[in-house]
This record gives sequence, structure tokens and C-alpha cells, in this order.
Amino acid sequence: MIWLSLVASLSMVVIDWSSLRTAKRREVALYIGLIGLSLGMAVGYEMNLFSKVHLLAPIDALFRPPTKWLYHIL
Amino acid sequence: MRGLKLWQLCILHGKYTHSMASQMSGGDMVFARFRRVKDVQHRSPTITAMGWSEAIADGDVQIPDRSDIMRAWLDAEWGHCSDLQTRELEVAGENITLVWLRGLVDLVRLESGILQPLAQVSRRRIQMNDLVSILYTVNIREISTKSQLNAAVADGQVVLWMRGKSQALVLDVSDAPGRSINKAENEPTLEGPQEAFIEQLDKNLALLRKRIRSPRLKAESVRVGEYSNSTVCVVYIEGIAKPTLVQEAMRRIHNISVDGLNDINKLRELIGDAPFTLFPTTEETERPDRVCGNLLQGRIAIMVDGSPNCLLVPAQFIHFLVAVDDYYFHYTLTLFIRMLRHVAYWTSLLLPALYVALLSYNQDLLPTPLLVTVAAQHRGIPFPTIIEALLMLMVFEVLREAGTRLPRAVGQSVSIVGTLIVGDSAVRAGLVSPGMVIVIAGTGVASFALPAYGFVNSSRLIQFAFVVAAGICGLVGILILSLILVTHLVSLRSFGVPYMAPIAPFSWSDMKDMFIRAPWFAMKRRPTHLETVNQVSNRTPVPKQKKASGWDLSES
Amino acid sequence: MIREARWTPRRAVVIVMVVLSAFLLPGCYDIREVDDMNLALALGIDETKDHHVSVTAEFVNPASAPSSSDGGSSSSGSRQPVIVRQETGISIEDAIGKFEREIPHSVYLAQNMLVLFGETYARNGIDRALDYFERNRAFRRNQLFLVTPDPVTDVLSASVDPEPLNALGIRELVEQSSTELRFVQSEQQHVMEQYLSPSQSPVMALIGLNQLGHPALKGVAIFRADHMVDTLSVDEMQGLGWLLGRTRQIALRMPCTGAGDGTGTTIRILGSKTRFYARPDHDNLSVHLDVDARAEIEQLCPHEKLDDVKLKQLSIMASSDIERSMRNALLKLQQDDVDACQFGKRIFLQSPGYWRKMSPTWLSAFPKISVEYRANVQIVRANLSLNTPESTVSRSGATTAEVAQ
Amino acid sequence: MSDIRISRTQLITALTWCVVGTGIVAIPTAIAQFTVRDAWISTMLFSVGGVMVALVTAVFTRFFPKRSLTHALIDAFGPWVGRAFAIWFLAGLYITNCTVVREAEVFVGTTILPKTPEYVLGAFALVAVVYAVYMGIEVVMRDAEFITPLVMLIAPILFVLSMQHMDIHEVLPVLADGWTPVLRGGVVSILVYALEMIIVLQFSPFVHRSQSVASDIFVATIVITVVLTTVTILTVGVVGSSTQYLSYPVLEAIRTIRVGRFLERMDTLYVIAVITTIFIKMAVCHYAWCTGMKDVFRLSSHRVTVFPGALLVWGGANVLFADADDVQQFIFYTGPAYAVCTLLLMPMLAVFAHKVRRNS
Repeated sequence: MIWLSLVASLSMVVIDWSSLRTAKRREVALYIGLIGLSLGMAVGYEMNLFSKVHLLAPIDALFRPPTKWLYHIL
Repeated sequence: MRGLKLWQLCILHGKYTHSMASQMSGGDMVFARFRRVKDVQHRSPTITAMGWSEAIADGDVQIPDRSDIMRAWLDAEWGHCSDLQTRELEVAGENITLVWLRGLVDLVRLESGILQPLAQVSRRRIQMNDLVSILYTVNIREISTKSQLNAAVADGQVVLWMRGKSQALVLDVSDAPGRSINKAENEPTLEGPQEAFIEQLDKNLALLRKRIRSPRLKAESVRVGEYSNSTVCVVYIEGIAKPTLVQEAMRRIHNISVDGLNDINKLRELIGDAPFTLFPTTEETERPDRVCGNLLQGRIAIMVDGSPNCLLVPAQFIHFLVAVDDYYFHYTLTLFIRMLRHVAYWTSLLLPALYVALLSYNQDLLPTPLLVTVAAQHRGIPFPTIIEALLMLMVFEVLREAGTRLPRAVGQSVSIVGTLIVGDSAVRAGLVSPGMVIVIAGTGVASFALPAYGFVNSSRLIQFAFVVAAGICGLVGILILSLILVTHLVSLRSFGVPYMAPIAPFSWSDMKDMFIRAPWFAMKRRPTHLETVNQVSNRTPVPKQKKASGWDLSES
Repeated sequence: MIREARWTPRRAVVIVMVVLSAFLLPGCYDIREVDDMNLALALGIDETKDHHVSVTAEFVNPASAPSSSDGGSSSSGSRQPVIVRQETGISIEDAIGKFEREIPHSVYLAQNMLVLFGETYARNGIDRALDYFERNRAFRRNQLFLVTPDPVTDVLSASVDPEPLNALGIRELVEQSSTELRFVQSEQQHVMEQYLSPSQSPVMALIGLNQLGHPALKGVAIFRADHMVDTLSVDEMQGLGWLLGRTRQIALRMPCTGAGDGTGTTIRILGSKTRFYARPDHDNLSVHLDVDARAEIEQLCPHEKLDDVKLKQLSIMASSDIERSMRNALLKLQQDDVDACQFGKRIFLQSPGYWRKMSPTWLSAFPKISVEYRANVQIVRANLSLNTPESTVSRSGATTAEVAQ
Repeated sequence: MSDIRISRTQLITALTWCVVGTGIVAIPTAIAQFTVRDAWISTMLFSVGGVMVALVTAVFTRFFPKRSLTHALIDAFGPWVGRAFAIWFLAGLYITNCTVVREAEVFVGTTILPKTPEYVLGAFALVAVVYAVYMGIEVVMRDAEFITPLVMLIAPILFVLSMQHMDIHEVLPVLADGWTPVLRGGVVSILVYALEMIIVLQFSPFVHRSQSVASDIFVATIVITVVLTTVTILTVGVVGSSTQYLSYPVLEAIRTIRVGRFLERMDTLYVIAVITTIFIKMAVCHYAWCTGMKDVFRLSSHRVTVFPGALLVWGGANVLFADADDVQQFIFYTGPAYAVCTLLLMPMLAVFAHKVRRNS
């Protein structure tokens, strides 16, 4: 997955290159940030990090009880 | 750069200078009739000027009035042109020089229409105006600049210059060599008219005029090409075609700056919408009847002098699956044929890929007896299916190319040898499976069923991509690639009109001339996506059946 | 709007490259050339003496079918069209895994159309197999579940001429019978439906070898939940058909009333429909079954005349035959304590509440159910002849019509 | 960009495919957790959710004509609070999109390409999605329009053919277990799948007549309800009680098709149709997300985030959920409340804040 995401991010930078050169600094930063985030995800995936760390845990913690309660009252 | 700018200026300036041109050329009968077409026969002076780079440098230099200067200038300008003919005459004491290019001029008319009348002139002190009335059998216009003179000579006309005058007369006796009107070779039809365009623009226009006898048929023309100086003509019907469409076409043509433009394909690539797409966004045809039909639908035609084809824009996907025969047969048959053609198109695109996917990935889709047969067929073939398919496709393409390039008699034997003998022995030798031969042949046949040659070529290329996708990911690969293809298709536009127009964006009323061809009495309106000025094309009431089809049967 | 996409050639090239590399980089994980696989058409599952599972697989023999290299003519007749191989393991998937190790070309199960359970295996419970067959993506739920009393390998390698492929032939045998009785076509999905229904009694077709060694439909095997309990012969199978519901094209053979010389009368039931009425009392459940059938005459006893009386008589005979057949079948089911006639399900459909009370004791209640039968056969046509040829001739040479005058 | 126009047909088809795409895969399974025989009643409840969304949309478009939801949030709450809400909404969209991608990956991986790693399948699909989104909303909508006739061609064939195995008794008796399981079964379809239609608010500036958006949603709701109910009745009728434990009951219903010896094994056709509709869903979600990002970060075009956003979705799809079961658990047990708070509450909050501000 690292390999594939590297190739993907590289090629998308090449495709967007002409736009990136004229883009605002904020846009470039966002662009790089998003790519970095997904590369990080890919690395984490390959390291089997996410079978231990559950990224959606806060949302689960927040919304699972009300849903369960909803199922309960029906 | 400077030349280019000037050139563009010239264009902007001379864009619609017909009125000016007509004043200069004098009102003769031809102009009266072909008001808008005059640019085809006699270019407007400003546009003429830009054809020659030297002329641009010269600007509009007056024709010299002294004989020696004139001769020197002609020698310099037309030096090393062995086909240039100059003839100096002494007519009633006046020194007259005739200049023309051999081969482009009708010698008979030169003799009978110009030289003989000139020889009979007896009056002294003749003026230019007198000559116009003496040479009444030819079209005459007056020019005053060197560049106009150059252009007139290059166009195959005779230039008459009189000593002491800074004007010259252009005598139109041009007769450029060309063939006569023949049968349509590439778009044959069984029942329709057989005429096809030729390489001469004025004849081609006349073929259209012959069919649409109305002054609303407009033909605006532009000279394009630094050296070739060829005429490009935009034909449309005023009151039907969307005006902005015509403007857009003219704008694109005006943007062209090339050395030479003698072919419709060059024009197409220069003004087309998406330059890198495999799909044609303009349609070309060699049939005047087809052009007429499309003009009446609201499309516009672009013609180039020297090309036997005509460009029709905007072109939608669906236009390439329409054969001209569809309109010459009864609609009941056409309905079936059109459906078949849609199937044939997608077959030619997808069949080899599907075969590969079914054989190397999705065998579970085949019914068991079929799979057993196919597996048995494929046994002993040394290549995997994907390689086999690519190989066969290549061989087929080579054979097809060999067949078209060779003379017709030889070409047929090549295709017979190629398909029958090579194919059969390849199967016998166990190099390819018979199933693959059937599939490739079926693909080829399907692509032959399509009317538009340029369109088929795109599917010839795309089918390779599909085979590769099928070889990599099976049916899912085909699916993803088709999604990309569909996305590409719907993102295309031809002159502002979405390429997949009646399907996406969807328009129910336009379906009548799409998958089906509705009977003529049911096609009341022009395609909505062309946004024509006038929507209604057919006001005929629906023909009554003899017996009422409803409840009120009159016989009882 | 004019498209704002500014295409540069470089961008187009890159896009093409990206699309291509997206396809090329991952490689072809799932490619499976048609040459490199053993097409399994049928799986036989049986139990060895040490309670291991033996799986018999029937593969298509690619050498036997006409192929491109031999021109499709020679030597195809001499070879077996199918190859039958057997492996033993502790479970089905274990045994199938052994195929991968011991036979060149991998096993391809997606075309499998039969699963043939050996009787021993079926009696010890098919639940061991069900999850495998339900879970595996290769299997389709329209494959047939069959039971055989004979050795599985023999059945799968028996010849089913004129059909070259054994599995196709067996499937066709079952499908032919299923036109008469739908439940014979025991597709996995139907078996599962019956297994999960309130009655919990799947029925599977029973395939055995006849005296000549060819496969033949021997009846059905009936299951109590996942254990096979008993088999029904072809005759009892018909009784079950009438108990269950619609049937078509069943022939009823009845002996001649007079001097029967072995021929008898045959009546073909064109179609029948069974109505089910349950009268739930708290203890005693009584069930009423109404069979309506239409029939035509296929053969009459010699010398019999077809008149009103005869017709009525025939229809009464047929009706009582059906009733008897139903009674026999139900008797057997009740003895075996198997609700293969789906009474439980039908009671549930009628009154779910009652069924809910009833279901815990259903197995003990089922044998005690009293059932009333009423069959009504209506003979709608007499086929091509009105009377038997024998009935029209007399020794004197005069036809009966003349005699009657 | 305001030249872009989405016609009503386009909006309705896109919405329909958005919900049906994954809905046809997941809704029967979700409902079968609670009830099998009465599953079709649960799917009918979808219309309740649809009507809810239509009402919210009607209110929203009245107060914010020509505003996307994220834009409206920023307008209503001011730049900072509004942006926080918008990011919350975008996170919801992102998670939805990840769920869809993961569902599609699992579906294809389970059914036809078992040996291919799931993330590769996701990458494949996203290549097509990215291209469509990059070309803009018009292209996405036209894609939806283009595939509609194709799906309409395949779907009836599959349905009619699988009818032959249908047993209506599997659907009877109606409501044998009362309403409780039916309502529980309806929760996911009402609160997750129906609420997803709120995504339309991101496109409302592009819609031809923004007043008609609510009625378009209503029409789409009817269409979706009919489709889902038909599919559910058919599936339960064919597959029976097995629906409860099968991962893809609709697929199983189609796998039973067999007409003679020549017409069988149509399931790949079904998978293909489903992938196609999921493609539309992914494209619509991704486009909505990209326009949201454009509003929040004041980007020059939605194209800035098309590629990196897709990469992020791809990463998230494989990373947010540990396994296929995790996705289901999330949809069934976290999704409903989360969808209500994210999809339903956001536009209402925007309208509320707008009203309060205007009054004060």
C-alpha cells in the first residue's frame, strides 16, 4: 500500500504540477498536508498499526450509546 | 510575430467586408445571385493581402503605372516561375500586358473572350471602363494593389494591366484542373443520390445550392494558409442554425495560422474541441445530400477548397452511428438496423476484452457446456489468452491496413490469404484457438457495420486498451475502464454541445432520431441540443390511415 | 459554459500513464487461465470408517472433448469424458485442499453443479458440510444436493449415455423428475429453505445405480434437521408430492377389475393442487388435506368401454389411489417422525401464534396428528381414442355399435 | 461556475443511484438482522427518512437559495464557528465516503476478485472517480444519466429471471412478530441511507431551479423506496430465511438464476451494475466533499482537493475500519445517531442561526 500510494501521490503531483505552480500558498499547503496524511495512513496500514488504534473510536464512543438506546426503545 | 499580428488585424478588419468587396468588383450577375458566396470566387481584398508574407511587408502597395517598373517588379516577384505567362499587346495604340499562370486558365476562353475582342478594338484612347464593356463575356473586377495582383494570378485569373494606369483588371477565366463529380465511394448508399463532393469548392457549393434553393443558405468564406491561401467556407442556414455557433466556428477558423491548409483533416485538428481525445468531435462526409439534411437540422458545414470532404459541426456521438441510408429506407427497417449498429459498436469495442475476461478471470460466468468446449479448444495453445488476443488483434489490424493500402484487386487477395489461409492454418497449428479467431473476426465484422470510418478507428485503438484492462483485472478492469471511457465521453463537447447529447444530458424528444429513426411524419422538431433558432422542422399532419385504428371503425 | 479544462499534451500523456500504471502496478492477482484448471462438475462427500470425510471430485477431462489440436475427430471416443479423483481429510475443505497438492492444475469449483452425499455421511449429519457450501463464493446455491446409497465414486464415474458428462446427466435425471414433483429438484437453496423452515425437514433426491450400473433416481431421502432418517421410494415420493402441493404429469397405474393380464389402467394426472386445512385444538391437531386433480386416460384395460359409469369409476379409483398413496407416505413420515410434508410450516403460515406454542413439542406431536384426506380426480379428456380397440370388435365381425343396434 | 446547471432528471437519477448503490448491498442485510419476513415493511420505512430530508431541504433552500451547505454554515455562524461546523460536516462526508469505498472493496473482493488485495480494488475504482470529479459536477451527473438506461436494462432482466425461484410464502405471515423488529430494521435505512440524500445541499447552487430540490428529493425517495422494497421482497422470497446469515442476500437471489443450460451465472452482471452505481455514489460524495473543502479553505477551485482528497479517502477506507465486520458495525450501531447529528442537524442549525441573526 505504501508503494501504491507513493506512485499515486507522485503521479497526481505531476498531473497537477502546472496548477500547483500557480496556486496560492494555502492551497499548496493543504495539498501537501492531505498527501502527507494519506501517506501516513498507508505507512500505518503496512505496520498493522490500525488493528490496534481505532481512528473512529471517539465517534463510536459518542454515537454508539444513543443508537443502542434507539434500538432498545423500539 | 509582427506578421502574425498584422495578419490577425487584417482578418479582424476584413472579416465581413463583403459589401466593400462587391462595390469594388462591380455588380455583375454572378454577384447578384450569390451575394454571400462571392468571397469564394473573388476574395475580399484585405484578406487576400495576408496570404503572402512579403505582401504583408509591402502592405497595400499600389500597382506601378510605368511599364519598366512593372516589368521589373513582375520579374522579381514571379521570377523562377516558368509557368507564368506574360503577353504584351498593342491594342489601339495602348500598351496592354496580360499576366496569367499556364494550366490554371481556360485557354479557349482566353482566346475567344479576351484576345479576340481586344484584337478587334479599333477605337483610340480607350480607358479601363471601355475594356470592361469590350470584354463583356468574362467577369471583370478592378484591383489596385500588388498583393491583389499576385493573388489574382495565383488564383488562376488573367490580370490585364494597361500602361500608365495604377490599376489592373482581373479577368476571370480560371479553369483549375479537377475531376468531375463522381459517385460517393466511402459512404455508398443503395437508394439515395450518388453524387459526392469533389476537390473544387465552388462545385461543391453548387451541389448544395442545387438542393437548398433559398437565399437563406449562407456561405461565409475565409482565406486560410500563409502559402496555400485556400478558401474555407462556413455554410449554414440562416434562421435555423444557432448564430453563436456560426460565430464560434468563424472565430476558430480565424485563429488558424498555418502555411498551408488543403485538407479537411488538418482543419479538423486545428479547430476541434478536445485535441487529445480519440473520438472525433467533428463529422466529415462526402455526400452533399447528407450535408443538406444536417444543415436543415441546424448544424453547420465547413468546407475547404481542395478537399472532397465536408466537415459537419457540432458532431455528437450519435451522428457517427447514423448512416445516410437510414433516411432513404423505410423507417421500419431503419429502426432495427440502428439498434443493430449500436450493438455492433459496443461489440467492436468490448468483444475481445470480454472474451479475455471470461477466459482468464470470470469463467464462472460461462455456462458449463460452453466452458467445457472453450477449455478444450484452448488446450495446447502456448499463449495465455491475453497474449493470444493482442496477437490476433495486431495481425488483424495489419491485414486490414494491408487491404486498404494495396490496389483493390490485390487487396482482396491479401485479405483472403490473410484471413482464410493464415487464420485457418494458425488454428490448425495450434497457435490460436478457434474461439479467438471467431471473436476477432466478429469484432472486425462488427466494426465494418459502422458507417463512420473515422469513428471506427477510435474503437480500433480503444479495444486494445480494453483487452489489456481485461487481462489485468478481468471484468472489473473492463468495467473501470468503461466508466472512465463514459466519463470521458460525457465530458466532451463539440462546439459547446455535449457529445453524448440526447442521452446525457437526457432529452426525450431527441430520442426520435437516436436509437430509432422515427417516421418522417413524427419528427416534428429539430434536435433541441443544437438550440436552433427555429425549432419546428415539419408541419405535415400525420397521414391518416384508411381505417380508423381506434374504436370508430367506419365499415360497420 | 466552455470547458475550462486546459489540456496540455504532457498532462494527457501523464494521465494515460497513470491510468495504465494503476492497472499495471498491482499485477494480476486473480488471473486463472482456463488451461490451468480442473473444472469440477460434481463433488461426492462420504465418510470413511474412521469418521474422516472423503471427497470425490468429478473433473472434466480436457483430453476427451474435441480440441483444436486433434481436429475434433479422432480418439475422443476412447477416453473417459470425466476424471474422478478421491481424497480423504478431516473435513471437506481439508480434502479439497489435498486435491490442490496432488493433482496438477488447480481445482475450479465455480462450475460445480452436484453435491452427492454418501448415505453414511448423510445419516451422521450434513451440518458439517452446510456452512462450507453456504460460505464458499465458488458454489452457487442452485447446485443440487443429492444422496446416494451406493459408493459415491461409482455413481460419479458411471456412464450416463447419451450425455457425455456424468454430472450433467445426473442433473438432467433429477430435473426430468422435477417436472412431476418439484421438490425432487433439491437445489441447495431449497434444501436450506426447508432446513430453516419451521418444519426443519429437508428432502433430497436419492440417486442410486441400477442393475446395469447407470445412475437412476431412486426416490428421495428425508432428513430430520441435518440427519438423514429414511428414504422414500418413487411411489412414496408421489404420495409426498400430493401431501405437499402441486404436482404435474404423474401417471397412476391401477389393476384391471376383471381378468388382469398385467396391463392395468393408467391415468395421467395433468395437474393437481392440494389444500391444507389445520384445525388447531389445544391437544389434538387434526389436519384436512384436499387434493384436486385433473387427469387424462393413458391406457384402459382391454375390453373396457369408456362410458359415464366407467369414467366415474375410474375417477373414484384414482382418487382413492391418491388417498392411499398419501396415507402410506404420511404413515412412513410419522413413523420416522419427520415432518417432510411441511405441516409445521403450513401451520405457521396459518396461525403463527398457535405454532409458537406448538413448536417445542412438535416432534412428539407430529406422529399423532390425525389427517383426513379427500382427493377428487376429474378426468378431463380421453386422449386420442374413445374406447379400447378390443371393445369394438366381436368375433362375428360386427362392431359393437352394430351390435347395439 | 454558476453557469453549471443540473437538470431535475439528473438530480433524481444521481440521488437514486447514490442511495441504491450501496443500499441494495447493505440494506437487506441490515434489516435481516432484525426481521426477515417483514423486511419489506422496513424498507418501506425508507420513505419516512426521505420525506424528512425533503422537508429539511425545503426549509434550507428557502433560507439559503444558491448556497451550498458548507457555505451556508459559514454565512450563518460567522467564519470561525461556521468553519468548525462545516469541518464537522465534511468529516462526516469523508467518513461516509470511506465507508462507501470500503463497502465496495469488500463487496468486489468477496464476490469476484478474492485474491486481489482490497486496497488495490479501491485504488482502481478511485481512478475512475477522480477523473469524473475532476471534470466537474456536470460530468458526474451526466455519468449518472448515462448509466441509468444501462442499469434499467440489466435490472429488470435479473429481477424477472430470479422471480422463477420466488416463493411468496417466505414473506408470509405478515407482521408475525409485531412491529418492533420491523422498526428496528428500519432504523438503518431511515437514518443512514435516507439521510445521505442531504448531500444534495452541497449541489443546490448548481441545480437549475433550487426551489425544486425538495420535490426532486421526494421523487427520488419514492423511486428508491419502490426499488428497495421490490428488491427486498424478491430477495426474501428467493433466499428465504438464509437472508439472516448471508452477507449479500441480493447477490444470492441472483445467483439462483438458471434458465436451461445456457442462461445462468448472472451474478457478475449484478456485481457490475452495483459497482457502477457505487461509482456514482463515490463520485457524488467526493465532489460534495471537494466543494465543501473549497468553501472552508477558500480554495480557487474544487479541483485542488480532488486528487489528494481521493488519496485520503482511499487511505481512510482501508485504515478507519479494521475489517469488513467493523464497517457493518459502524453503519448499524454508530451510523444512525451520527448521521442524525451530522447530516440532519447541520442544515437545521444553519437555518436556525440564520434566523436568530436576522432577528437580532
